[in-house]
Amino acid sequence: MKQIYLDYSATTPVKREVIDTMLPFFTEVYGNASSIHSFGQEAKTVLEQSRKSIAETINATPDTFYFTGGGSESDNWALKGVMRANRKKGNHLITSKIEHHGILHTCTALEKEGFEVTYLDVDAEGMISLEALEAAITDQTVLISIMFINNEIGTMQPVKAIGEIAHKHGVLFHTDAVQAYGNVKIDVNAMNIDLMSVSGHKIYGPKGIGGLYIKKGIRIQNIIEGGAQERNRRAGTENIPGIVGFAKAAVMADEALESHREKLIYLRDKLANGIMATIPYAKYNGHPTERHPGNVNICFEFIEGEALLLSLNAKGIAGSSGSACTSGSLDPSHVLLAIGLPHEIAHGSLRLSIGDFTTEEDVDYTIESLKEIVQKLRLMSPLYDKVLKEGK
Amino acid sequence: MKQIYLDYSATTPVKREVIDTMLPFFTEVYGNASSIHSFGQEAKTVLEQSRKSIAETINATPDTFYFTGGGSESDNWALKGVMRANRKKGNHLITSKIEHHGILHTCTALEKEGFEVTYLDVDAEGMISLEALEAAITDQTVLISIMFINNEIGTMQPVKAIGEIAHKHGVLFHTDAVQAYGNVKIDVNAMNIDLMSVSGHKIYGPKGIGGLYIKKGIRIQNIIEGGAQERNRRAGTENIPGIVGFAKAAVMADEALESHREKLIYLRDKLANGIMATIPYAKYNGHPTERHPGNVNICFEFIEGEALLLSLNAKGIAGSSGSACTSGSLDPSHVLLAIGLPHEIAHGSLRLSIGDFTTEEDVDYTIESLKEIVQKLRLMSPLYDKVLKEGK
Amino acid sequence: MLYTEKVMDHFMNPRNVGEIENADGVGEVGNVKCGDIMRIYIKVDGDQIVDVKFKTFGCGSAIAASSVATELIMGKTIDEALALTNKQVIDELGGLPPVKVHCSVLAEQALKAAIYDYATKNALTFKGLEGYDPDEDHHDHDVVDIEF
Amino acid sequence: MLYTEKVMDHFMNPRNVGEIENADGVGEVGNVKCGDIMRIYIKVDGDQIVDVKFKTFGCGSAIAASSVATELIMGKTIDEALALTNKQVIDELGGLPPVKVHCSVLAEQALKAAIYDYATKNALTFKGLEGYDPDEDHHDHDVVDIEF
Ligand SMILES: Cc1ncc(COP(=O)(O)O)c(C=O)c1O
Ligand SMILES: Cc1ncc(COP(=O)(O)O)c(C=O)c1O
Repeated sequence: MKQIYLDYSATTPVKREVIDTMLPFFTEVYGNASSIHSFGQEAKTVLEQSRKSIAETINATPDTFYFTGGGSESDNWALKGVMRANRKKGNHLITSKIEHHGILHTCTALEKEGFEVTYLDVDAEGMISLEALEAAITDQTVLISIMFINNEIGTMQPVKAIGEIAHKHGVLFHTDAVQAYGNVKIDVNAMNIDLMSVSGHKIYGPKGIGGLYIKKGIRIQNIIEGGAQERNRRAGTENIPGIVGFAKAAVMADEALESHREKLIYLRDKLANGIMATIPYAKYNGHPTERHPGNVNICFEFIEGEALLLSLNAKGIAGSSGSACTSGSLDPSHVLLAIGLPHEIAHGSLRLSIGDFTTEEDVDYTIESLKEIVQKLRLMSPLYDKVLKEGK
Repeated sequence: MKQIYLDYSATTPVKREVIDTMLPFFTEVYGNASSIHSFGQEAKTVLEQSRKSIAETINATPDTFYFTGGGSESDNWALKGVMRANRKKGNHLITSKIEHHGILHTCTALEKEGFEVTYLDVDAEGMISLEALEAAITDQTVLISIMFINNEIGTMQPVKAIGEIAHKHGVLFHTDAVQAYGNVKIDVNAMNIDLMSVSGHKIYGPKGIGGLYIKKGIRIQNIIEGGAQERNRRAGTENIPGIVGFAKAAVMADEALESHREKLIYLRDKLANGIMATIPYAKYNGHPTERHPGNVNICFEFIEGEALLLSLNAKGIAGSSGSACTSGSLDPSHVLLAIGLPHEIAHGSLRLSIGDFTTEEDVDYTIESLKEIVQKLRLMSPLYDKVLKEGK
Repeated sequence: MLYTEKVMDHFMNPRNVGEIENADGVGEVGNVKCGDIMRIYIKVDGDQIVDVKFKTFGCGSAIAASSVATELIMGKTIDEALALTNKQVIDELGGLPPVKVHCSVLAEQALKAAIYDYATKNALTFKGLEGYDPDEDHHDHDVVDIEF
Repeated sequence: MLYTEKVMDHFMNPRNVGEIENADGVGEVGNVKCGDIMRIYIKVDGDQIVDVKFKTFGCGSAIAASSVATELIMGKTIDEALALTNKQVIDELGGLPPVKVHCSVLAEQALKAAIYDYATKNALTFKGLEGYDPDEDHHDHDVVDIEF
């Protein structure tokens, strides 16, 4: 059966060019980048080249970019590191209700340490309010952390304006750009970003490697102590193959950004429009224009997301859901609840995320399959009775 | 020029079989292991198989082994996680003066958080004293963290006896087994180990992947919060290629443990004896028998370690040094000072670590080269004058 | 795979889906908030269940559990049906992941609710319904979440 | 690479290694604790340095800096030699990593110490030695450590 992968927001395949760049570093240039012999110094050289390449894609200097073990570690580091290091300045952090759990669960942990966190609401399209943000700032506020692009509904926040407000009040601004990096052009300077989390496996690079941009001069504590790697800020033998692969993927993404976006937006709109035109009782979530180029998120009334995913999978289509049932949690996704969806609708959500290897046929086939599946599941659903009987 | 790698304790090349096992997971089975579609479920399956394989090598059940981003993260997690989660029980931690910085710097951070740390002395061969350990335990002691094998001088601690003492007093026992795993047989149950750090790149597996064994029932806080991966204990999209590679390397190491040890010990002794027999004013560091099968650590009087390393490197030989000068620090390695070496001798240390690809010719060539190099550097050294003039 | 082949078979080809017009008993458990609703219809002849159908809003295992439960009790006596446990449902499905065990409980409860409805309407009592409380909440999800 | 080719060349093939019997001035700086000791011998004729040799215990850049410093002052007048700065040593080496800059300072200081010795023995004064304190500690390592 043909396999159609529409879960690029969960993770991406590693591009051939990326693997080819990584391979020599497993078996040939395998030295520890901190060693002074040739094996080590060669590794050190490519380490610093990789850092430079990535820094350039976000208009940063190399000494502001630190490699980590992934987006979650970066999120934890940014928030815990900045809040703990700046206790003297204040104990207040502002974030939003729709952040990734890498941020939200870190906030919970910080609350247990005595920090105060404001969780901003979002509107029906997933946008925070700049007025509410500014109003939430107190003289205790140290950091604002607002994600660049939401992983579920794809909504893109006005990052530059958020940074402006932060800086006007002398507050630092972190953004979780794990979904944005490689999908929109990011300029940390022009966008007033002080700290930014990114991850390799979302941009056709390897898993287990990520990064944190930390503007110069920012006070931040370590979360992984030990050797002096990453200029004394993140211990652990450098994952050179991962770093080299991440850098290659980052440069490829940066170079092809425009065509990548155009392609994704075209397929995304085709997919979303196709579904909305053929399946009734469906709601397109997220912002109509300010959104991830490859993100489609739709709720189908009367049915549950996991059943939808399993049925799609049986037809070879890989999607994802903010459904609670996929995870065993009682509540549906906090993001869908935050945009005001009632539980029963939020349970029926489907995220299809498009990427560089998606084809027009994939999209057509998906629309067709989805129509059948939704109909089949609805006929099984006690909630659909009303519609059948009353025409609703 | 022939390249001779004698720095296996710093990091190892990835074995061909390991890479071959990893490759499909970059481009084919690339799904997110938390996704319910086939791409994800296949990843999930190999994730759990890998966990099981590794757990078996240490006689643990799979649900006690957690993947991390490396040995340093495991060390940080074990110490911070256990101490923070058990504040009610006490605030005291016991470790040794010769731990890796992943432990020592974590201890410093914990001291800043208000915990108390006892740093045990070691004897001239790098051994802690079991009596001193037991005497250091107070009713506040929560955790003992003593490394299995020291990374510089190779000394192996009496882990089982340490665990026995810990348990006798109701104290938890963590061991940093980054250098031991794959080089000695470890049985966490028989050895009374409650938590244990391991790392992939020291056993011919990939960099950027490690693990922490956590015995069931142990209270531990997370250091990386977010998604529910690793049973809610370590967030971040699972690094499947890294995990699969780590597991393959672990199984290979376990299966060949005996022959690996025999080979290493033979070459190690040949190298150490060869050097000691041909170069005067040299001191063999570490324990004569209880030591890493591949570790040779020797101090050469009158000369400095970095100069030695550079000269070796010029002859194609990659070694390592606990020398301060390699790192820009004023003091030589804390390990060499802890075993009581005076500064001037500790500065002239050389670690040569043997691994699976080391040959007998490598060893012969190294002995030969080292003799020349040491002589050349000594003739340049003002400290050697005495010897030349007085015959010392 | 997340689910056994048996679960997938019952999910993809559920038995006894639908409604029974003028059913003798109808039971519904679960709620939309939690994302599972199971409704079971039974037709009774004497003390025998001669027909059973279900409609389920819920995840794959909820649908599979409904399907298997209806299959297990088809043609059985009411007492036999009341003896059905969620354990049997799980076994028949070849196992369920821990977080999905509640689906089997729901199926057991939906069936009980249908029989209770039948009993109430016909003023009958069954030993198997002793202590049965139709308003109890049978949800026991574990809270686990992952997102990407 | 950690070091420039120039550094490596001077380290591998150091110029002017050795001692001068009956040197006119000998200067030694550094200490074993820090892992660098540099000793410079000079032979003076009139106001000219006609020979210079060194012995160094220390890292690659300490040896290279010693070598380059002796080369730079060979045949120079004492005043010219006193004008030598660690910056010139670094430039001549094509640069040094930040943590190794102190090696160039040591070379400058070892040379000053040798001239100071010569001056003291011969009761001479030089403008370039004004304010020179032979007991000052010139170490300025950064503390950075990595181990594996
Ligand atoms: C918005 C966002 N933040 C953080 C993460 C975590 O990144 P990683 O899986 O690399 O730890 C993800 C994806 O998993 C994400 O989508
Ligand atoms: C004893 C010991 N512990 C911890 C570590 C850290 O491991 P990693 O580099 O995988 O973070 C190392 C090696 O670097 C080590 O030798």
